[in-house]
Amino acid sequence: MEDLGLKIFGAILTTILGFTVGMTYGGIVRKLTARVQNRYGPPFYQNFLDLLKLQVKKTNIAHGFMGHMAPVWIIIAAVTVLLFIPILNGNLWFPNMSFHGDLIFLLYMMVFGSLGMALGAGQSGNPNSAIGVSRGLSQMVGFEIPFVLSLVALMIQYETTSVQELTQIQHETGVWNAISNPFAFLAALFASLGMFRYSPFDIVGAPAELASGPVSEFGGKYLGTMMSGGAIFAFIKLTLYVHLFLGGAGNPDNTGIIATLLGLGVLLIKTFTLYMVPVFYGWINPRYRTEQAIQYFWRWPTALGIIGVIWAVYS
Amino acid sequence: MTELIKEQHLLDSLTSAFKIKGRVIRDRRVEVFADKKMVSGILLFAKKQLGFIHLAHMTCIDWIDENKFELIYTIWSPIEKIHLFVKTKIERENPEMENIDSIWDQANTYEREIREMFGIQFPGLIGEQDFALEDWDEMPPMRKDFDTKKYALETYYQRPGREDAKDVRETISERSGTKVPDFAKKYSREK
Amino acid sequence: MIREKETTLYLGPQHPGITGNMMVKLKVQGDTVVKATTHVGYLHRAFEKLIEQRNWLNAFTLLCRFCVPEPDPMELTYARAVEELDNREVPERAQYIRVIVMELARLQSFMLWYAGQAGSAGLYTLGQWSVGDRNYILDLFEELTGGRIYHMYIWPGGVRRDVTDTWKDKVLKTMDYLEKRQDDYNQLMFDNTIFQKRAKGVGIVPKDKAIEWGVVGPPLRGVGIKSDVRIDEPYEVYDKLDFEVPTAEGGDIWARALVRKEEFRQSISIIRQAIEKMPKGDYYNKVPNPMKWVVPEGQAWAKTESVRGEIGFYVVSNGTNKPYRVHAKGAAYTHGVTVLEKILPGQNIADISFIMNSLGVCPPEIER
Amino acid sequence: MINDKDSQKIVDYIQNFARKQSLFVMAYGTGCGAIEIPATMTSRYDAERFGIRGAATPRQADVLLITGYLATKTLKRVIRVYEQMQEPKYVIGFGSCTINGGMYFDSYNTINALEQYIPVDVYINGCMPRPESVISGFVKLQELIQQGKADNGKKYRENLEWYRTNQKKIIKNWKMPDYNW
Repeated sequence: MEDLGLKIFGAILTTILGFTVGMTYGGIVRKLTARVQNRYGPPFYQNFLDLLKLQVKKTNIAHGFMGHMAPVWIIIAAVTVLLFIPILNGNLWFPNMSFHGDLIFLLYMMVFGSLGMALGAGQSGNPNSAIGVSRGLSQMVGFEIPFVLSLVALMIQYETTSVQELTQIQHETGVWNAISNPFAFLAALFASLGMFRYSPFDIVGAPAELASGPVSEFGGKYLGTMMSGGAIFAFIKLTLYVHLFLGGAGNPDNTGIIATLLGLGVLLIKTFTLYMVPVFYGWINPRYRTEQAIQYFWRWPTALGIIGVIWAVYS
Repeated sequence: MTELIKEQHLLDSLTSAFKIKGRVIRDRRVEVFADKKMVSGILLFAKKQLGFIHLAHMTCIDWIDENKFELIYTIWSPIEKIHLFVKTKIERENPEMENIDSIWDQANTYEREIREMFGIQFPGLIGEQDFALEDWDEMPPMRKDFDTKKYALETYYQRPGREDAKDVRETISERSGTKVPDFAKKYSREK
Repeated sequence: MIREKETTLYLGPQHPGITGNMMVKLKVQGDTVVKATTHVGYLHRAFEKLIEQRNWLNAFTLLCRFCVPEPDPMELTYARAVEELDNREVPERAQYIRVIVMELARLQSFMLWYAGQAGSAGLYTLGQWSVGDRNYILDLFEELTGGRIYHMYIWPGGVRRDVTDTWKDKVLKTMDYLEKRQDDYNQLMFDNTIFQKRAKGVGIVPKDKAIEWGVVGPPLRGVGIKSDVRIDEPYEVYDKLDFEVPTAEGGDIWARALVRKEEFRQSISIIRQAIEKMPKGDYYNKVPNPMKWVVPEGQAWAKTESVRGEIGFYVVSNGTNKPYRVHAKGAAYTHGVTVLEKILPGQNIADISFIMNSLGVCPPEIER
Repeated sequence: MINDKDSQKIVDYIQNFARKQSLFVMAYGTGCGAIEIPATMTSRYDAERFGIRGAATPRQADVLLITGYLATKTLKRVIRVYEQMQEPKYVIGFGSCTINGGMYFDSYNTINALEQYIPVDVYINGCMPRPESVISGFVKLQELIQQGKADNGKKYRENLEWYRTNQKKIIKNWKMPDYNW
């Protein structure tokens, strides 16, 4: 029973960490963006204020059952996925529900949130939402291919489908997957550009084209919940990438408080650095059209992914 | 006037072809006065034969004293660099004018606006009845006998303090209890 | 082939992508536009009717509000039409000042265009830069005229205030700064492959139809037709200044962007020349008491080149102290209705706002 | 606990603080004042410092900025947008035209006083107001929110009859464009 209690405590801790880090990163990105644009910018905690405001806003609209369910669905998906992501490698405070094959499970679950959004937006009846959803799904078809290819490369390379094990291998050998299979890493990195939906891949909620896309009809608490879900998802993607390619964080042999904090520091540095890639790319690029975005992913990233798979097979 | 040869030549070719009156206003400006029925013919001739391919604008003037509407078509020749004004007057009762959007596609917009603002009908005009206004059931508003101020006063709420059109300086001085400075007095409207 | 369902999509009037308060009703099949109808009138303030109620000079307060991004060409055009009716000479110094003001107005409008064109494609950094830098031009206006956006500076017979030497120095400094900054803008916009992919071959105005549809200004120069009121019918002192009218081939957004990019340079060059050549002398041929000023009977048509194209004013006087009729025709009048309706079918929804920005659709100018 | 007066005060304070620090402005340029909004949002004036940012749809917006004159055709849409917004919502009248009609006081197509048709929290005068005054108007609104005085939506709900009567005087046809979705 003690084990279960620890697990529940760890799950809550993980959720709080994911939420806080995701939101803060968003705020920091807003601030940095403002600096690039010659502005002073909002405070880094602006996103928390926005969220708080959205949560205390009254909401008196109904768009049917899925309209109510979509934000819930998203946040459920986000928290669920988060629990299957190793935050710190083998740390007792952040136990994850790792099992064999969870990489494949994660692949499915990460689409789950978008699916909830799609269903909710579909029911809202706004044509902007509908178009936004169809664009989002098309874009997903685009970036999922290099992403999956890079994961397949890793699976072949180490003959495992567990994120935990992949991290452990990197920890033991001391060689990051980004170095042992650079092609897979690059393919995944390109895919991450699409995943984070910054320019040039912000075609889902492109303001000049679709108002705010799928979330057009969602306001107040709904939007706030979606925002939290989105923040957690951002953290999930970053952490997953760090654990798959960048050696992970944390030391399974030493789980003392100082070592845990140190591991968290390493995690934050790695995730933030990774996060800056799509953000930097977004500052200087305009938006692609949908078909151009798909073309983009199906050329070099996919080719790199295939090379990565071949590399994994023959190395 | 030696320098207006081009303009004079244009006027001659038009007057001889259509037997209409016209004059050269100044350099680059020629106007002809045509009958209502001849307008589209003149425009087509000018476009096809004389190179006036650009419809610069088209407008309507309400001459209420004469009980006429004057329609003005301004066309421009990029080669000769001359503006030609084709002017025609039509009756104010049941006004109707030939539709020229087969000559210039863009005339459609002008005609829709004129139809709405002056109530001139253009048979065969495509496009919704409303152009800028919506659910307008008064007289076409650009006609001279439509009193916009009266309509606005009747329809919209007027904030008190605006009706007397008093000088702002005096209102401020009254409200704040200070005197209007001498230098400002000479601009006063009361004088 | 499966025929996709047609959806009606209302782009506007409340829509962040639309260039002002107007609406484009679209019939959409998938992502492709089948039919587009422009609905205007959301900004109809009855300017032409109101001007008939004001006297000749009071009209200026209304005139500059015809098209918000670029108020000065409106003032100049009307002033020139009134001058023609009144046979009023304009001192040469005033003409130079007018040219400077016009070109400054063009520059600030170009910077709004940079922001709009990039912003509608999702490149927000450039928009923030250029709109931020635009404030420097507005500062110049503020010092000269007292107003940031609306100036009411050009009057029949000249301009309202004289320029000072310090102001001229400031203008020159600002021009140096803008010239440097434009390189940054261009690097961000024109050197970007994604922007090129988005802009090339999109929103094509066919060359043979361009004049027929009433295309003017940069879109017309973008199809390779050299047409500019400043050289076709030189006004003020444009014939004494040395500048080029750039053209580009293709008629797509890319061509129009290239034209505007070069015109930005030309405007800076014109301002420098005008400041250099400006003579000393009178700046205002004073009009009589504006309350009683009577303009002789007649009709006059004047046109001016603005950023969006030619702007024309038809002014009619019946010999009283009020205009009898003023009709304004802006470039957006045809661009926003006829041209937009003709070129939108077949385009992707994603490009509509992009095309509208490129054509310079300015709703207040359409319905007035 | 929650009915306790003091704790309610604390809750209200936090709520109002969040509301005031995060104002999503409806991106609807109803009139010519819209030209100063980009300037207000960009580098020199940077309204995002105050938590002011644009929202693309009425559902997400807190502040409806009426930038200048309202033609009757726009008024109809503005009312619709306003009614779609979620409470608490605020309205800022921007420019002289919203106060008394400004220079369009005798126009047959523009309304003269905005608060006859929708309740207004803050007016910013001037034609057009400079970005500084826009920001000062927003700061004034933030003060009102912190004091809990900005209850625009409530005012509208309570006086709906009166507002409707005024609106119906001008808008003859309430039919909205039909949607097939």
